[in-house]
Amino acid sequence: MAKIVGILNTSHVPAIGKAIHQNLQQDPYWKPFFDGFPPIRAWLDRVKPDIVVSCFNDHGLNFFLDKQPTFAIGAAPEYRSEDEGWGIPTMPSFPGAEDLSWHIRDRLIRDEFDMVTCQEMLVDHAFTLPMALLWPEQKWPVRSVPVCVNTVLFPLPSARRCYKLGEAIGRAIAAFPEDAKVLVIGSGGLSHQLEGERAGFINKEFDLKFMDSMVNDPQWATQFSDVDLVEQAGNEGVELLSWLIARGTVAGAVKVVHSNFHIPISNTAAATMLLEPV
Amino acid sequence: MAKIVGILNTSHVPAIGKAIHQNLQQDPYWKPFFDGFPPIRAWLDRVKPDIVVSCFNDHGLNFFLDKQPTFAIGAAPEYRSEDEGWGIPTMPSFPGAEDLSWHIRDRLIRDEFDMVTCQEMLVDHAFTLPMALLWPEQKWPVRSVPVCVNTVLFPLPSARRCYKLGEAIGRAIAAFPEDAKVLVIGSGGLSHQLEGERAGFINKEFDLKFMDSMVNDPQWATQFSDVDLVEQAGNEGVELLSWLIARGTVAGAVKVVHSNFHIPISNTAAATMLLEPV
Amino acid sequence: MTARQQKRTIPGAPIFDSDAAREGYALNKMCYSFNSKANRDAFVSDERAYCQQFGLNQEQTRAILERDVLSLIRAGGGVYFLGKLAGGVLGLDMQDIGALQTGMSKEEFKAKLVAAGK
Amino acid sequence: MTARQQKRTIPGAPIFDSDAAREGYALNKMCYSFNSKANRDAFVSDERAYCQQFGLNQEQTRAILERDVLSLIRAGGGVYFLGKLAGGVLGLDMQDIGALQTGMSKEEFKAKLVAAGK
Ligand SMILES: [Fe+3]
Ligand SMILES: [Fe+3]
Repeated sequence: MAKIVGILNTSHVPAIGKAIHQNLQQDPYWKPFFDGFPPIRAWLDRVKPDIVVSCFNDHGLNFFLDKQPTFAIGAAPEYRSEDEGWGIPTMPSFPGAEDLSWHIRDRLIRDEFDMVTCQEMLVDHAFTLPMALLWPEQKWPVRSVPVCVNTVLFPLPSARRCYKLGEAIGRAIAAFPEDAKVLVIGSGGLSHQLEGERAGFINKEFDLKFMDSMVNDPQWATQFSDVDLVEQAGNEGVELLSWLIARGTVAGAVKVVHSNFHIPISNTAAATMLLEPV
Repeated sequence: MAKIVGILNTSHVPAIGKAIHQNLQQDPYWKPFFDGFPPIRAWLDRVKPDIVVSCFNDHGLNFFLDKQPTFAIGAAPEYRSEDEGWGIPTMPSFPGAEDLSWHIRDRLIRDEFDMVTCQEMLVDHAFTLPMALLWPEQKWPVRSVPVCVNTVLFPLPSARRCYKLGEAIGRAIAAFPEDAKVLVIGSGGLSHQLEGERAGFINKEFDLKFMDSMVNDPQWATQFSDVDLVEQAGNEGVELLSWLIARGTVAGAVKVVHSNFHIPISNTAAATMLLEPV
Repeated sequence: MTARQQKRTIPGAPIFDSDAAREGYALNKMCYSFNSKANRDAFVSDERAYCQQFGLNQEQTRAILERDVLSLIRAGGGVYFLGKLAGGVLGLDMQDIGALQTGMSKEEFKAKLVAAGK
Repeated sequence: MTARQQKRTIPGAPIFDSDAAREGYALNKMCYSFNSKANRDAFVSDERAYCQQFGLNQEQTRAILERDVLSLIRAGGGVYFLGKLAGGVLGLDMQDIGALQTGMSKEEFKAKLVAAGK
């Protein structure tokens, strides 16, 4: 039977892609962020997940406002990264975990989540950067299931709805008949705001409380509306919805394997948390 | 305030588009179907709806399996019909009821329906044929809100989920601050099956029971799973899900203004029902 | 693929589910392209080449060339997509398709439909 | 448009909601096209013509030509789409954009970010 072996939540920022490309991991600006990953890679070497279920938000690569999903799931044999207009180099394509994708998709529809099913999907930096941070050689030892949440067009799915989606994904994974170790990724946040007169807004206190809640009160953030989240975490801080989906997949308690928090990377409070079910 | 003045449920079949194009309304084969509409047009002349909310299923024109929604809603200034590969002539474009579209869309997201929002949408015969049957001049005196349900890829949204979507749309319409008379259309069914060794399957008894349930037991069909519906109504009979969405928009009782049922049109049990809230 | 769970089946009523969608993706994508006349014409001018261009496998290509509708469905074709081939490219109506699949003559198939209304 | 309902607003934090999406569709569609290098090059070679091709209105076109980010947002631009213009076409980084919008120098803006971590 499939089993969730860990949850890896992390920020993503296009600039990280360029820093990887330019080998700036030891540069004083970047080091505090990249130093969060060697302990996580040591954990990966030990635990060796087979499949990644990655929860993230598309930034206008695979989806546009002509057909803007609320929730979408990939069910494709592979996922390509592509020019997304930010100058981030593309990566080798990502093999899909098709059996698990379809299994989750079918269960989610039956659980009254109105998923968009994607037999082709381009994945942008929100999907690709966590992968490159976990496996810097960019030879993917895992197959993937991308799960995409709308953070573009308000109203967004509520934090509570996202958590419930995570719970449903968790139930589906637990019911998957194949032996597989699944790592769930949540990609986005934490506090940042790119636009408007308040551009550059960061809320360290909120972020630390949110990170703490992942362990001690996982549904804490579901009290907030989408606009509440903008107020607290900045317009793009709402990407923490992906963390909530990811956290929702594990019903019980989790412990922190490794955690890192650094302000700023680009305009963003950059956080990384590896959690393990206990 | 906006008010639902009627529900018009009808079958759609590509062949109807060709019959309209060839002026076959009085042909003995077609007459029993087209004769269902003059009483409905008399009602339209009297009631004069301002806006149509049309619930239907796309047959692979606007959507493909690369991005297959469960539920989608249009929010565009106009909707074009286009070559859909069946040889049906296109029609003049349909003006969108943008204010109502966005209003419904926003409410549905807050009600935990994971809609796809479409700022552009091509509409196929499932949308266009009921319009042409109601307004044969093809000068549309109404603005439209298209609501699209997946009947392509199983599992489909359950009959219960569709009914609940209808209820949520009904609540949204009731809360719309503009004075507007809304006609809700449900387009699809009734029993038919195009594929497989059982092609040509029609179930008159089920259809009559289903039509009766629209008035006397509107949630009757929500007991059936998608595969139950295939068994009862044939593979494409599942398109009756659009009738359930439409019926769900009116919480109270309805009465039949006019009803028509004829077997066969093409491979389909062709039904038309105009319902009025009481 | 893992062993499929026992699925409920309806005799003679093939369900376009996840397994079918997965197997038939290339076939359905080709049929989806028939929304455009240019593509329909390209298909007609060289059917086999067009199938190759969309990556259809051997069995799907054979079934296309032989108008073997039941095989196309078994190979993952969805009827809403196959319909664009049948109707828009081959000029068949739904009674032709029904007859092809049931082994009836077209007249027999039409009589069956009429009988369903009695 | 009907009178908008009272919306909750956060000072300095424009929300990309239904009203914005509706007003900004052409602008966002243009920015979405910048996923392709050919389109970015076409824009650079004649910015005004490219705006026209996508049906931008006068104010949107002006704001594009003048790199007036705040106006682009007020005219319905979504930041995930505008970012493709700023980053991929104009070569600005997010601190440049932040400085442009807040009236700070880039160094001041960066200092503000660093201060948020203390
Ligand atoms: Fe992001
Ligand atoms: Fe249909």
